[in-house]
Parts: sequence; C-alpha cells; structure tokens
Amino acid sequence: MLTLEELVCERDGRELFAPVSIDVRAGDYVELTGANGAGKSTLLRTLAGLHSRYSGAFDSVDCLFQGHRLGLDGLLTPLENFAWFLGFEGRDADRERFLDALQRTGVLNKAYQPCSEMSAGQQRRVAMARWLLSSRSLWLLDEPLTALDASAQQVMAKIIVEHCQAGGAVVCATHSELPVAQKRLLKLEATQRTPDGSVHSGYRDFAKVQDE
Amino acid sequence: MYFDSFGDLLQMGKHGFYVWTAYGATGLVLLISWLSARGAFVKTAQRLQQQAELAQRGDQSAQHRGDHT
Amino acid sequence: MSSLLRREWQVALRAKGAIINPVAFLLLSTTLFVIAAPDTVSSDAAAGILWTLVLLTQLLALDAMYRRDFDSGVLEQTLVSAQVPFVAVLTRIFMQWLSTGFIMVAVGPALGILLGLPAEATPAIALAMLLGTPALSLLGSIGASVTVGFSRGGVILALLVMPLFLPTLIFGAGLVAAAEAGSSVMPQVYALSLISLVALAIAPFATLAGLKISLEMQ
Amino acid sequence: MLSASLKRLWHKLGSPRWFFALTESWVKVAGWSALVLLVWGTIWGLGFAPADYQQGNSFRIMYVHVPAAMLAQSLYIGMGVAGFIGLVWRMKLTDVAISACLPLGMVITALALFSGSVWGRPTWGSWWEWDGRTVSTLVLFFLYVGIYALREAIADQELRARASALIAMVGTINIPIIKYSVEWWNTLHQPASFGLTQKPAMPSEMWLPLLVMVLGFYAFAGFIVLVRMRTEILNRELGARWVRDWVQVRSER
Repeated sequence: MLTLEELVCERDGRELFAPVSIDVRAGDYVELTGANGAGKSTLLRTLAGLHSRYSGAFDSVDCLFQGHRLGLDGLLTPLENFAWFLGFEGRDADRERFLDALQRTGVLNKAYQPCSEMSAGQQRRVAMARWLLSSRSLWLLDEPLTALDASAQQVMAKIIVEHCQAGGAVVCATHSELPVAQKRLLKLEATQRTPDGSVHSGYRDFAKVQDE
Repeated sequence: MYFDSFGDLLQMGKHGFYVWTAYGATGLVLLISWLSARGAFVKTAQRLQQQAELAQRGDQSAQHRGDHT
Repeated sequence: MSSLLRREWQVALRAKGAIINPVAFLLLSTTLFVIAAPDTVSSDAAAGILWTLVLLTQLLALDAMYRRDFDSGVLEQTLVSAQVPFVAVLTRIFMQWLSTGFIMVAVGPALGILLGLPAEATPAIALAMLLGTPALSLLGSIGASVTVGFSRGGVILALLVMPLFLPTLIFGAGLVAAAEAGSSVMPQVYALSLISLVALAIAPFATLAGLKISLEMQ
Repeated sequence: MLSASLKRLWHKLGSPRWFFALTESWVKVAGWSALVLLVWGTIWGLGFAPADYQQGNSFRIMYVHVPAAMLAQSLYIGMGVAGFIGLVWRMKLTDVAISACLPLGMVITALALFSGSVWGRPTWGSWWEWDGRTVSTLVLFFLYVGIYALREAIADQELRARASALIAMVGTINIPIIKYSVEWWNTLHQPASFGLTQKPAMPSEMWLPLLVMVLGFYAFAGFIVLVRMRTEILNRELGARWVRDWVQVRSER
C-alpha cells in the first residue's frame, strides 16, 4: 500500500528526522508520533505530494490527505463541498450517501448550511464525513483530533478501524493516543546526521563519488 | 590622437560634460560592483577562518581537559 | 470538470463581490480621472486611460484569485486529489477571466462613452477587451500563484505582472486608437490574439508550478 | 563515448565543490582580460575614434551605453536559461547563478538607462526620450526588480530558488514580445529621430572600439558573476569538509 525506504524530509536546508523505512500494508493503522517540530506534518505532506524536498524514496497509491486546513469551502454547504470533492475521483454526487455520512459523524442538521457558519469542531466532523465518501484507500491524517470533543473522537476511532478492516490503511500523526486496539507505532527520531556532510537534496555530489 | 590637445579632449567641442558624466558613471558602477563582490567574498572567507579557529580552540581545550583527568 | 465549474459558479453567485467590485472600482477610478484631468475626455488619451484602468482593476482582482482557496485548504485538496490538477487551474483562470475580463467587453464600451470616445469606436473597444483580457488573467494567474503564500504579496504581484501586461496594454489601446482614427484594426487584432494564445500556452503550467511552490511555503 | 563524457561533465557542473575548484583560475582570467579590454576600449573610443559628423563627440557615450544595454538583457536571459535548467534538472548551482547575476543585472540596467538619457540630452535635446529602446530597458529594469522583490519575500532557500527560476523563465519568454510591441509602439509615436550615421555604415574605426568595449563588459560580467557565485557557494556549503580544507589551505598561504 505504502512503502518508505530511508525517507528523510528537509526543511530550510536541514534534515528533520532520522531516515524512516516502513511498509504499510492493507489493514494497518500507523500512529505517527514525535515531538513538536519533529516533522510529522512535513512527512505526511511529502507522502501526499505537497512537499518535494526529501531524500530516500517512497511509493504510494493515491491518498486522501487531511491537513490542519480542512479543505472545505466556507461559502458552500457540506453537500456542495462533497459534490466538488468527489468530482476529483470522477464520481458524481449522491445525496443519500452524503446525508448518511453526515448523520454518521453527527452533523446531519448542518447539511444545508454554509461551512463558514459552523464551529471548528463541526467543520471537522464534516471533513470526517468526507473520508467516508472518498474511494481512496490510503488515508494521511495530520492531527485530526484537534477541536474534537470526546464523542467525536470515539466516532473517528470507529471510522478508522472500519476503514482498516475494509482493507484500507491509515497513517495518522497525533499527540494524543487514538482509542484504536491494534496499532503500529512510528516515532520520528532526531537526526544524527554527521555535521560535516552538507545537505544535497536531489543530486549526488560528484566530488564525493570520486572519493568513494 | 583625434584631439590635438588635452584641453580639447576635456572640452570635446561642448559635449565634454555629457561624455565624461556618462563615463564617470560607468566607471563608478563597475568599481562599486567589483568592490562589493570582492568584499563579500573576503568577508565570507574571513568568517570561515574565524569559525575554523573557534573549532580548533574547542578541540585544544578538549584535549587539555582530557590530559588532566 | 463539471463539478469544478459547478463549484466555481456556486461560489461566484454567493460571493457577488468578485464580480461587482472590479466594475465598481473601474467606474470609480474613471470618475476620479475625469475629475482630475477633465480635458482628457474625448482626447486621444482616452483609449490609453481606459485600458490602463482595466489593467489596474485586473491587478486588484488577482490578489484574491487563489487567496481564499489557499487559506481554506481547498487548493491543497485540489493538488492532492485531482488526477488532472491542470484542469482545475484552467477552470479557475477561466472563471477569474469571466468576472474581470469578459465583463469588460460590456463595461468597456460604456466607459468609452463616459470618456468621450466616439460612438463608432465602441465595437472596437469591445473587440479589444475580448481579445486582450484573457492574456491579463492568464499571465496574472502566474504572478498570483507565486505570491499567494506571502502575507503582503500585493506589491510584489504588481511588480511581477505589470511588465507582462505591457504588450496587451499597447495593442489594446492601439486597437481602440486605430478604430477612432478610422484606420484598419487588423494588425492589433492579430497581435492581441497572438499574445493571448502565448499566454494560454504557458500560464496553466507555470501557475501549477507556482501553486506547488506556494503550498510548500507554509 | 562522447555522450558519456558529456553526462559526466553535466554531473560535474552540478557539484558546487567541483565548480568552485574549476573556477579558481577562470576568475583571474576574466578579471584581468576585463580590465585590459575596458581600458583599451575606453582610450580608443574616447581618444582616437573620429567624431560622428552629425552628433559630434556625444556619440562616444555609445561605447558605454550600448554594451551596458546589451549586457543587461543578456544577464536576464542568462537567468531565464539558468532558471529553466534549474527547474528541469533540479541543479542547485543554477540558483547560485541567478543570485549572482541579479544584483549586477539591475545595476547595469540602471547604468544603461542613465547613460542613455545623458546621451539623449545633447543629441535630442531632452533628458528622457520615450522611444523603443528606452522603454524596453525600463521594462527590463522592472523585470529585474520583480525577481529581486520575489527573492526577498521567500525565506526558504529551495522555494526561493524555484520561484525565481519560474519567474525568470516567464519573464524571458516575454522579453521578445515586450520588445516587439514596444518597437511597434515606437513607430507610432516617435518621429523618425535621426540616429547615428546609419545611412553610410559606421566606419570600422568607429565600431571596432565598440566591439572591444562590449567584450570588456561581458568579461567584467563574467568576472563579477563568478566571484559572487563562489561566495554564494561558500555560504551555502558552510558545513562541508572541503570548505574547511579550503579555508585551511587559504590561511597557510
């Protein structure tokens, strides 16, 4: 589903964490942890194709990315947002499924209200409903628990477990534990890059090649 | 030499002011570009040298401490 | 594609400001101009003034072109999920052109009359707007995509795109002036169309690259 | 065999360390040849070239204005090409080149504008003449300022590199369009201003000094760009061991 080989992300010319290698198979729930600024978000953004400065390699199937910004258009209602989003997957709008998804995440009563008129927590529930509608099997979630109350966290945990059981995979960066039974832990360690090597992303330093 | 006297060279038949202003500006621009480029290089080299000295002092003091213990 | 257009249309209807504000600004600045320099009315400078004001209106609208989608994360989702993000960028530029360029085909002639241009020049103004404004939206989109990540990108955006707008301004004003003088407008028509086509060829790819850079910036 | 060595050269060019070592000698060559050419050209152009029978001696400003205007445009196009290579092959050195050409390009464009207007005063009677060449150079100056402002606004080095490469490329694509449209505009508004003695081709003793001055300007640009690139490489490769070795060697000398 998603394999990482010696992946290291860079930001402002320095390496964020020690090389990461993992093979995420269908049904896996991987919890990505690490201190603030360890590079969790940058790793997820790299996997989603939004960040291009990294060394090492990864290959992944198309993914659904949920960053700090929810990706909901404030002027549109949840239904209109879903219709737009599913357009990317080439699927047409199906009102019944949309309403079921909203009911599942407990914001059915907001179905026809522009997203800008909702609270942050309610908007997150709408975003969660969108996960259910997407046909993408790999979910990359960046701290999805923020602004969610206890009941919403339970709903999210259930959704993730069901998605994994249905053959999907989830990589979730979070500070607080998610109540999911079996999970794989991936902790980002600080980089031990020897200080003398300067960072070359994207090309091998020819001079070094000669020395080897 | 096209001009018969140095004075004539300066005057250039009433255009002297403009010609020398243009050449003066050019000289100034080229000079400043050269000095600032060279200055930047020298400053960087010096900064690197200071860094090297600091690193050396760091190693020496480490050796001292090493001998005493 | 249709879902993209539908969304743009819904947004356009809800945020009418995107259509009304440019036109309002254009009317306002024309009035200021006429008050400040009354003898420009029905002078040969009128065509140039009209086009310059259209350019400035476009510039103001550009800053907001990607800003809203950038802040809400919609841009992120588009680049991650869309199989063909190129189409999404093209749709966005097309909608932007409708609200700030195509609309000038109607508003331009009206302003021409305000500025005292002869009535028979109005079809020429409409033609100039129709052929010239696409280049403004396309090239402007490149500048907007690169500066959307900045908190105060406005001035830099103007610095980046104004030189690129110059050819359109020259031939646009040239077309109107030629029409006023009664001479043939074909050379300007060809030039304006050429510029807009070149812009169409490079803008979507450059915009996509610019958006990728901006998205990586936060 | 040729393609293999070309590929190796291509990779070599990508490595700052190799570039730094290689250009050690180039810098000296460029510097000295620039000095010789400029001095020789100036003396020849100022002192020995015959005056223009229409403009008199003010035409001598041409020996400074024309090379500056040419160089200004070449530097921008150079940045555009470097930008293209940088974006397509992801070479870090191209951004070093852009950051080296930018300040020099701006200053040379300003010089071209200034010398053009000083030349215009005795010839056409006004400090600023809105004709094709002056407007193109002015727009070129704004294209430079645009990139400069863009680089100032982006903190991250790699993103700054890609953004300025993109805008330099877009700008370069537009330079011919801008030049063409400004020339066309010029024919509309500008009564045929009597230029240099275009009718009879410039006698050789008039354009030879110009050739020397143009070569001098380009050699000077090469010198400045190389010095700035080497400085930038040192700044960007602070941590590398080869930089420390180089400092070591330099302090012993």
